[in-house]
Amino acid sequence: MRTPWYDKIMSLDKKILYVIMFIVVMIPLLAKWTYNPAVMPEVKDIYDEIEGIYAYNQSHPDTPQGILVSFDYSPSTNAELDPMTMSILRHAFMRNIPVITWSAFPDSIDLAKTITTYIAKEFRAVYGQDFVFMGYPYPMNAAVIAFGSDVRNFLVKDFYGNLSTDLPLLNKIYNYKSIGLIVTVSGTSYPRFWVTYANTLYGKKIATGTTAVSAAEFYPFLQTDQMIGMMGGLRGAAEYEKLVEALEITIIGDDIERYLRNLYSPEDDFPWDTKIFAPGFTDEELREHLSTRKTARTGMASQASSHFYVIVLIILANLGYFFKRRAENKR
Amino acid sequence: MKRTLPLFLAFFFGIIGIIVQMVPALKGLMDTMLDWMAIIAAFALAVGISSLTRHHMTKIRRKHKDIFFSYVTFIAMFFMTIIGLVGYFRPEGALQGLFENMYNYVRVPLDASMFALLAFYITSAAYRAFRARTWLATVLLLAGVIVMIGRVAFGPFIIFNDITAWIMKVPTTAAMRAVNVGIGLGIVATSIKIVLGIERSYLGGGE
Amino acid sequence: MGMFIWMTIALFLTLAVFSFLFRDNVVYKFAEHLFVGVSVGYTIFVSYTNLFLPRVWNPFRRALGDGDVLLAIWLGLGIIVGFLYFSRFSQNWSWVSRYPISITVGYLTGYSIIPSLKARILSQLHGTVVDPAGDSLLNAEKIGTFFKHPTLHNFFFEAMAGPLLVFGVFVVIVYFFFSLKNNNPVVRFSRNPALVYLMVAFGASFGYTFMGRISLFIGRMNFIFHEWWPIFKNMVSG
Amino acid sequence: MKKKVFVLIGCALFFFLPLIFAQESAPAEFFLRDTPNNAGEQVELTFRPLASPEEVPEFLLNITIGEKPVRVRRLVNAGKPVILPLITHQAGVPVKVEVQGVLPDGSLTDLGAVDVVSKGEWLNMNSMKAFILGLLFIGLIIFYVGRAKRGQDLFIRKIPGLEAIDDALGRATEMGRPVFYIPGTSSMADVATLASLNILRPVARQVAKYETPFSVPVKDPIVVSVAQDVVKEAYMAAGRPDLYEDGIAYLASMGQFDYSGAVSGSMVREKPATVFLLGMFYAESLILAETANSVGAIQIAGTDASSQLPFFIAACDYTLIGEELYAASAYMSREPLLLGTLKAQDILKGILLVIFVLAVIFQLLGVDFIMDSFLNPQW
Repeated sequence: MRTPWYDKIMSLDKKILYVIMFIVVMIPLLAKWTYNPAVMPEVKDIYDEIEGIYAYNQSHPDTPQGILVSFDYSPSTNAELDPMTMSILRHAFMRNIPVITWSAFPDSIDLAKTITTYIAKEFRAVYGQDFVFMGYPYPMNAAVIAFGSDVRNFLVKDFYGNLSTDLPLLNKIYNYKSIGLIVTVSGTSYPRFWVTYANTLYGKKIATGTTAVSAAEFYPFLQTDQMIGMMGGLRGAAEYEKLVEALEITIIGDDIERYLRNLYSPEDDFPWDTKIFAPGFTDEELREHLSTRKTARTGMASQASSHFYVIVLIILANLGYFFKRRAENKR
Repeated sequence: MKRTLPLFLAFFFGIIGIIVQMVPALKGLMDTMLDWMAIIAAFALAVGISSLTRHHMTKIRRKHKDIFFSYVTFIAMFFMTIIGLVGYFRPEGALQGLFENMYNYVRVPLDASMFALLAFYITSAAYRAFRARTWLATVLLLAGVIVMIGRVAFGPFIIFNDITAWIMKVPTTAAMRAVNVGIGLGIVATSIKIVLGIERSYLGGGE
Repeated sequence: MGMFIWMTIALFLTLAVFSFLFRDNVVYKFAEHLFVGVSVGYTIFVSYTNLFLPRVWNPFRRALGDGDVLLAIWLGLGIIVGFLYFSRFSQNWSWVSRYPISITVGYLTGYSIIPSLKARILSQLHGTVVDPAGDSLLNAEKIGTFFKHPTLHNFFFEAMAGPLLVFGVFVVIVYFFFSLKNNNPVVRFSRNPALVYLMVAFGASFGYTFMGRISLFIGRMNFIFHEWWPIFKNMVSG
Repeated sequence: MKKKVFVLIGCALFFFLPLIFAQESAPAEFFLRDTPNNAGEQVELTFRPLASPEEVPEFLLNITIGEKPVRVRRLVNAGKPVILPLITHQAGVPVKVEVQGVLPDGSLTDLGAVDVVSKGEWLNMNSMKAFILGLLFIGLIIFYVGRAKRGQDLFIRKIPGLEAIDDALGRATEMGRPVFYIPGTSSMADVATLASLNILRPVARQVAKYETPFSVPVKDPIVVSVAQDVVKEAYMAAGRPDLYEDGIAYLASMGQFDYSGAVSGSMVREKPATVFLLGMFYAESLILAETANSVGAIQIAGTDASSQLPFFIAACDYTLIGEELYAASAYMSREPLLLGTLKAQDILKGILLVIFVLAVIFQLLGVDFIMDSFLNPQW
């Protein structure tokens, strides 16, 4: 006797499910499909806040405000959180906003340094003047409090061993007065810590990027305005990416590849420090820099297709179940 | 000695555990107790590793067909410990870098990949569990599917976003809170049973 | 080059783990046993450098050196208690290891009582009577908002959210009574609503986590295709 | 008549008095107090700026803690009150704070100083309510245990997951395949681990009786020793010490995912017929449950990690939800002592539920009394 179709569906081998799952995730990733998300207000708020800092800096060129980006995540959650820090940094560097970064965990120092310089390079940002990387401030709460008065006293040296007092950026921006926004990107409960210290104590604005799993935990802070905005999971990252891309098109134009290619010329007397990053892009790097502009949205495309795959599976399983039961009832 | 003294110790230190929370001035005692916990954990670790070793030794002694893999575990363990400790005491040598590479390129990818298996397991679990067998299973199914759509909603599906937010905010919070209250009572009841010596399974059994 | 070799090892191990989805095989077995070994070795290293040295050995030596007799006695006592653990290696004396165990169990359980009562019971119930801002969850004003602007959003998010939350907590707590018979009217009344709440919660949490789990896999694939592959291609073409 | 005039004048004075003082309001209001309910390791400064940020944009706090040199802290006037914790590390340390206002032109004005000595308290009032609740619980337990000892029958409703244990073990015996018992992946610090070890005992005894192969892979070194003891005694109690060996409960590995990798590996190789997943679990819960399912095992799960419950519900045959895990040892052993505590737990739950309902009703009427005095964890 032939097995009826519904029995086949009901006893589908898991391996088949896995293979299709693999394909469903891989196709969007390799074909670089992008998912076009609707931008949620909590993500738009972060964008608007940074644009606000830009507007402020235009009218106060002598006393600019900067942003502090805290890499509060370890490499285990980087799939979701890297795109967020990248987009935020791109936005800030594009708008010439001074950027200070650091990492909250010793094992994310490398990650924070790499991403900071990676993005800085795209916009010819000068170390010490446009951005600084402070490494791993320990203990963290002392560093956060030190920002209330003068962070140069606490973080005497930056990650590369320069004296903080030698860095032009830190001489302009050394306490909360000149920090327009604090961005904490984290898969842990660190944002809570930032709210207690920087927001409650010093009234600073906090924006958060967090994993999809932890996002629900932080919604109450948005309601009470203790956080001005939040990017939740890959989806939040995709939304921010979309906003930054739109801005990039208005400022730089459509052809990012050409922009990057011509950014550094051989006769350039750009005051870089090759220890921070080497000028120029190889073809491979160029492609990578272009593709990281879409990481979250390609990821989201995989994400969305996998969700719909599972929903189709569930429907299929239920159809099988339904018909099987009907057949049994007839018998 | 075998039974009464351990029960008394559990009672005595249980009371201390309560007291250090009620009397803030005894913070020093609390720190000492934490040190004790760390010390006991350090010694327990040695015993635990001997258990792991014995597990694999038995396999080797019995010429189990996986004998080769037990050697893999042993060698990896000793190698990692030795390069770690030598690198720690002699940071100028090359071993510290090797240790870091072993961590970053062996342990981290294994950890992340094992974690990533969940992407597949969660699919097959959903396929199996989300079937409308009873009306309650249907409720489970609907809630799950709605939230899954809501998480990636775009275009006309954006309404699912709001529904997801509501489901997470109201019924989910309510149920999880109630479950937590029950768990809290269970924890406290079990703790009291142990401190009072009513429950003694952890000492191997009753009598 | 050295970097590439290490990354290729990482790639191989990643694929080895994924091969387990299809069947248990030699490659997975190797990866699994290697993982256990490396991980235990790492734990030994971390416990020695981050636990034993700074928490046990150094303070003890320092206390002896500084002549801080009281602290030295306390720590010494702890070390003796910890040493009793080694009695497990003997057949006849293994019961001595119950002493450190009952000290650990006793202290940790005693310690858990008050935080559990506070965090899991009192504050959960308190949070169900009033929200964090101090407003009552059964709030006539919010219901009023709905009547002023009768939209679906206001109905579900404002007017009904609080009452449904309170009701849900109540029925689910009742569902978990162990000593009430099933024909008790309160139990009969609350059984079905409680099950609905629980099932919605479990289904929704499952769906909610789905996204994060897929991200993990995407992360691994990003490693292969965006980190390892470019280097590999460079090596082959260059 | 005169009386009334006096009362009126008195009222007027009372009414205007604050206004008179308000006239010469300082730019800021601040006081220092010992943080209550701690060991004296910190004091706190409450600082309320009264002047607007335009008038006084910043304040300087000169903080002296003990004999340490003065620390200057700049406080930006955000118009919001600020509570600043000052760490003293121990009791009996004098703390002094002098405050200066920085005017827009950069000049400083002294606003006075406050001081306090940190002290440790002998009673943590913040935990008082929980403590009293705990005492009540102990009282109830003693009372009901007494009743149970006197032989009163205590009814406990059926818990399906626990009813299934016997069948599941029987099935393993019939199929001649092993039983796996995973006591969670946490340490002794989680009471759920202890609850799981309490269930291990009757399970191990049954397994010994049926002579089924048994395996207890553990993640924590302390839990291993306890599990070994529990299994050993259970085999003795079942009269089968000959079947016992130390390798039944063993340390499989010590990290989260290496443990789950190792355990999934042994599951696939040894093909258990029954898998128990009881205790505290984290993200690995689904790896273990799905692997067990794929080898065709019956899974009986239970955890108090509410975030992992959905996965067990979806993947396992039977799930003990939250407190059912804690009730299990009483339920299975039917020992009067344990049943008595279960009864006491229910009574306490009933009391809490009544208080909760009353608090909700009174809150609706605008009376905070019940909520504040019974449910608010703060004193």
